[in-house]
Amino acid sequence: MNAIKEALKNVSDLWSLMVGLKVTGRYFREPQRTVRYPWKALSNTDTYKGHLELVGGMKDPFKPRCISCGMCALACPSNCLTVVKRKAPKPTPEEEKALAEAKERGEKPKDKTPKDPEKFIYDFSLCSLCGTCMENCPAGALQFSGNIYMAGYSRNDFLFDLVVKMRESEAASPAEPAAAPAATSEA
Amino acid sequence: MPAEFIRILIGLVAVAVSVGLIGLVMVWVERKVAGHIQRRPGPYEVGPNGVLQPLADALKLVGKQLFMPDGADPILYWLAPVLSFIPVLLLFLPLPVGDGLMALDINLGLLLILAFAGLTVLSLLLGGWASNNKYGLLGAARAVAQSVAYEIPLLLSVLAVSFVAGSLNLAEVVKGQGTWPWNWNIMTQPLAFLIYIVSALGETNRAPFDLPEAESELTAGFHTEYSGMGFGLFFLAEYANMVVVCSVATALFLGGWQGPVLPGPVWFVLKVSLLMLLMVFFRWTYPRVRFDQLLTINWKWLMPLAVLNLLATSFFVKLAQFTEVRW
Amino acid sequence: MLQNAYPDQIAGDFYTENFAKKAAEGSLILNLGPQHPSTHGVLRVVVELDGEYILRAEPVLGYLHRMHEKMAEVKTAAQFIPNMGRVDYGQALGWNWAFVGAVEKLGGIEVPERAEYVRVITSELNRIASHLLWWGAYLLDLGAFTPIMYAFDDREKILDILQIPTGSRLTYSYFRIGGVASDLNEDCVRRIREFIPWMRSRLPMYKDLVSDNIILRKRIEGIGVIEPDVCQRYGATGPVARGSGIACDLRKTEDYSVFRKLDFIAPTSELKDARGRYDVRMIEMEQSLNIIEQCLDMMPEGEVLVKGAPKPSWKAPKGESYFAVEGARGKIGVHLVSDGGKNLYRCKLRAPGYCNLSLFAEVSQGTILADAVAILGSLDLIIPEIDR
Amino acid sequence: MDALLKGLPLTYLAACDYRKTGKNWQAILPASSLVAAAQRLFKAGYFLEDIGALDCVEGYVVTYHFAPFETAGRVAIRAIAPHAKPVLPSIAHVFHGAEWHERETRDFHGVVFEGNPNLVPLLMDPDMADCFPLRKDEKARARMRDILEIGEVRFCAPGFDLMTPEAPAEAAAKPAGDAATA
Repeated sequence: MNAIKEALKNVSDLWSLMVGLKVTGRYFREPQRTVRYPWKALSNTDTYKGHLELVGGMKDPFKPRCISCGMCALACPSNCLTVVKRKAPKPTPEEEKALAEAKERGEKPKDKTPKDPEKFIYDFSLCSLCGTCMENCPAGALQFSGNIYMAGYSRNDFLFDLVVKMRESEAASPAEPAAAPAATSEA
Repeated sequence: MPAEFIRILIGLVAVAVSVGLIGLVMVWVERKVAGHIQRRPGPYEVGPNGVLQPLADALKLVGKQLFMPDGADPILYWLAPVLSFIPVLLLFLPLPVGDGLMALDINLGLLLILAFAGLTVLSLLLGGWASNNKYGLLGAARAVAQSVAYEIPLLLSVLAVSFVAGSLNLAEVVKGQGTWPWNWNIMTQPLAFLIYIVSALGETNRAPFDLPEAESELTAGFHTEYSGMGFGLFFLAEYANMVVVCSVATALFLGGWQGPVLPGPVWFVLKVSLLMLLMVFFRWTYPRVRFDQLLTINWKWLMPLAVLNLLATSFFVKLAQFTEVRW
Repeated sequence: MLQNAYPDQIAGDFYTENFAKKAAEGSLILNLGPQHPSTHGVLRVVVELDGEYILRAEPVLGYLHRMHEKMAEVKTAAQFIPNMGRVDYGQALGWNWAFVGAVEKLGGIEVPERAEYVRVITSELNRIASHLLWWGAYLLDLGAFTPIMYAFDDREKILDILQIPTGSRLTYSYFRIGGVASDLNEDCVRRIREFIPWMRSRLPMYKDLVSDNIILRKRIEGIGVIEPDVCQRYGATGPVARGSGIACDLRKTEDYSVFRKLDFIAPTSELKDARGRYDVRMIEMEQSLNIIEQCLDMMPEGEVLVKGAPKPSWKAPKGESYFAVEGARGKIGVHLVSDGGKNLYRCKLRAPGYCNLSLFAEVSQGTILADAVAILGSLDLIIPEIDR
Repeated sequence: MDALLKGLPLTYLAACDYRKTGKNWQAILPASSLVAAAQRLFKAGYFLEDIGALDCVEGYVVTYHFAPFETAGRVAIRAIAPHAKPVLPSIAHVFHGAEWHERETRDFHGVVFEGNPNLVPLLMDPDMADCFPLRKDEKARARMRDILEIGEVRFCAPGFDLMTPEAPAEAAAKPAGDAATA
């Protein structure tokens, strides 16, 4: 008796197979969920955090805010940052004179060295995008770019200088053509 | 006899061409349907809606290097894919696509199909055995147990229909049915139809009965080691087998080429495609059964049911003969 | 028979040879993995087969071993957080939490209340994502190809939501010592609120398509029965233990963070088999949605990072601490020892999957190959977590 | 816990603050009573969370964390394996899961567990079986009393002073020295 009951139950359970077919049949008719990617844009890229980039200053958006303090490099868990400070520019004769005068007066000479970094080497292949560098930057000079199209043929393509990157983006930007030559001559 | 010979020759050529074509089309259909079920587009880059994708895949398969694992049996290893493909070509010969449109009009067409269909399992066994791979061996063992088991209910359900029709010639069976669905054998033999479909899934190793190649257990089962066209032939044979079992089902149960308004071959192709689509849907909906369950379904359910069905059918056929009532 | 056919061939590596020493006469030794479709990465299981029946099984680990515990000893505590996202790609935030929790315990750091809620919301979202990943992959193991696509459809929504505060989609390093890196913005909260009813509406479909399916039920019912004493001997936790009827949810028993204030149940199942573990996870997804909903309502305004939160150069004070959270796979424990130096003295990670997998050898004995795959899948294995 | 470990040859037993360090009890046992303690904990419904060694001046301090399933709490059982001959008895026949934890400890610290049924490398490569990544240099080792929680001492075997904090005067005299050795 029990065996028959069980057998009947098995048969009635076969209905679940039809229910499954109904589900797949329904989705077969419904529109697709995939984005045909290269032809259509993705919708979720705006909150993506890509590789690091330098933040420009208030006045000149293409002059890094970075003050070359090296906190980021110290904080980085993967040692992927190297900040190279600028050397003090060679003083002109007039400046030297003024410097000497100031010294005579007992004033402390003002450090004229520009604070922005000479080089800001960033190894994206090591970076784990944790954001520790940004959190520890006293000047707020780092941010994640929204660049999702980072691709390269070799490891070395991911080892780049953020200062150069910034200059490139400046050259690419059409706005303020007058500011561009000034920046390059500075460098 | 020369006329008959030429007919078979033309038939063979047509079959060889159409099997290749069907293979390509089925790959595309399967991938497209699977894609849409899974709410993605499927292939769509190569050609309009990706119709040329199977062709590109076939070219890739042909271009790939064929290699053989160390310690494999070279003769059996290469014989297996060929052996899986050749019998399938023969299976197409007695299929009645339209009225009189068949390559080989013989009285024992059904028997020929069943006999040669049994041969495919040999190729799976050889492929799995000869590739000197443990997964291949397990897959081959599964394939044999499964095919041998499922052939019996398949045979019994087919026999029930041929009892009613009184013939083993597929064309005769089709002619015995009428134009409208209620004249088809499925109305008198629904149980045989169900048994046939389930056994056909088992016989062609289609999901949910794709045990010999269950990739989550046996990586790829019997064809684990095959590359390039070796794999391609197994693949093609699988689709060709599908077409054959669906065609037989159409001829036996769904009235073959018979149907209103449209010409016969169109009806035939339509019905076969519908069955194939059903099989594709099965594959993309259900999980795989376990091996012992597979055999349980066969020996404990399909077999007794098929035997009962056959007994009942023969009883009614005899009864009808005595009372001279056509039913 | 096959392994003896070519005696001049290499018999296998160290583990196969070691395993083969105890092999019975005439049995077949099969390496499932490290590259095998059902092992979700690089797990390797050496099995001894008699036909399709498993006589013995032995998991072989270490293919993804990265020695996180050594890395912890060469970095400061705050610098180690990104590593935690890489331990477990399924539920990275659980590991984030276990580690920062242990450091906070060590340093006696209080976490702002809002940060606690943010942690609960994000890690529960992550738990749902992890269970969806498991669900899809498990069905793939059982031969159903479509469910994983539906699961990923939903999982993508979660990843999109989590991308807003964390910026990443898989390997989050979002929690900070003393809080979290950023607050949930309005857009994020709105999308979570939209997600909850959506996900609830999807669960019946999952039930129709899969849970009730007769083939699936026959595949997982009565398979891989794990008795409670097996859980105790092997230290299995999480859904595996709860599927065996042990009420061991740390969110209930330890009531860390704000879980005491939340109304939810930790489901258990008396079935003890793969079905029990399946059910537990499916109910957990529902419960996680409840938790998230309540948290969104109860979340106070305020800071998400405590004032004076430790900088990367912060030195953990001397002492030791152990902190455990309930991850998607079980008890995630972090044992820290600090000698007051720059780096941690010792960091011991307790991976739940490691203990859950260790019982596989016993449970799989005498089952057939297909069942072993079903059991392996029901343990919800994430290999990077097991190998660490 | 007092009752649970009663009659076992103990070295050190202390109650700890669960809120602060995540454990209620810690006990240091001589290697010989490890298995007996494990058996008692098993009977009391505890499960083994993990085994982790700690390379200290005194030797490898192997910590076994046990926890109950359905309530909060944690017991740390410790045993000290000397550097010269780091051998401890295995508890893998009591808690079967310990097999893997012990193999892991062998991989990382080189502590050998006698009686483990299959003490082969688990996470490390078999070719690197005698490279123990978590062993520390002589100089880098800290003392147990400095890094482990002392707790509220309930029992301390006579002559065992490894966990006794140094006298205040002495401690005040050399905190700088401690930091340096660390």
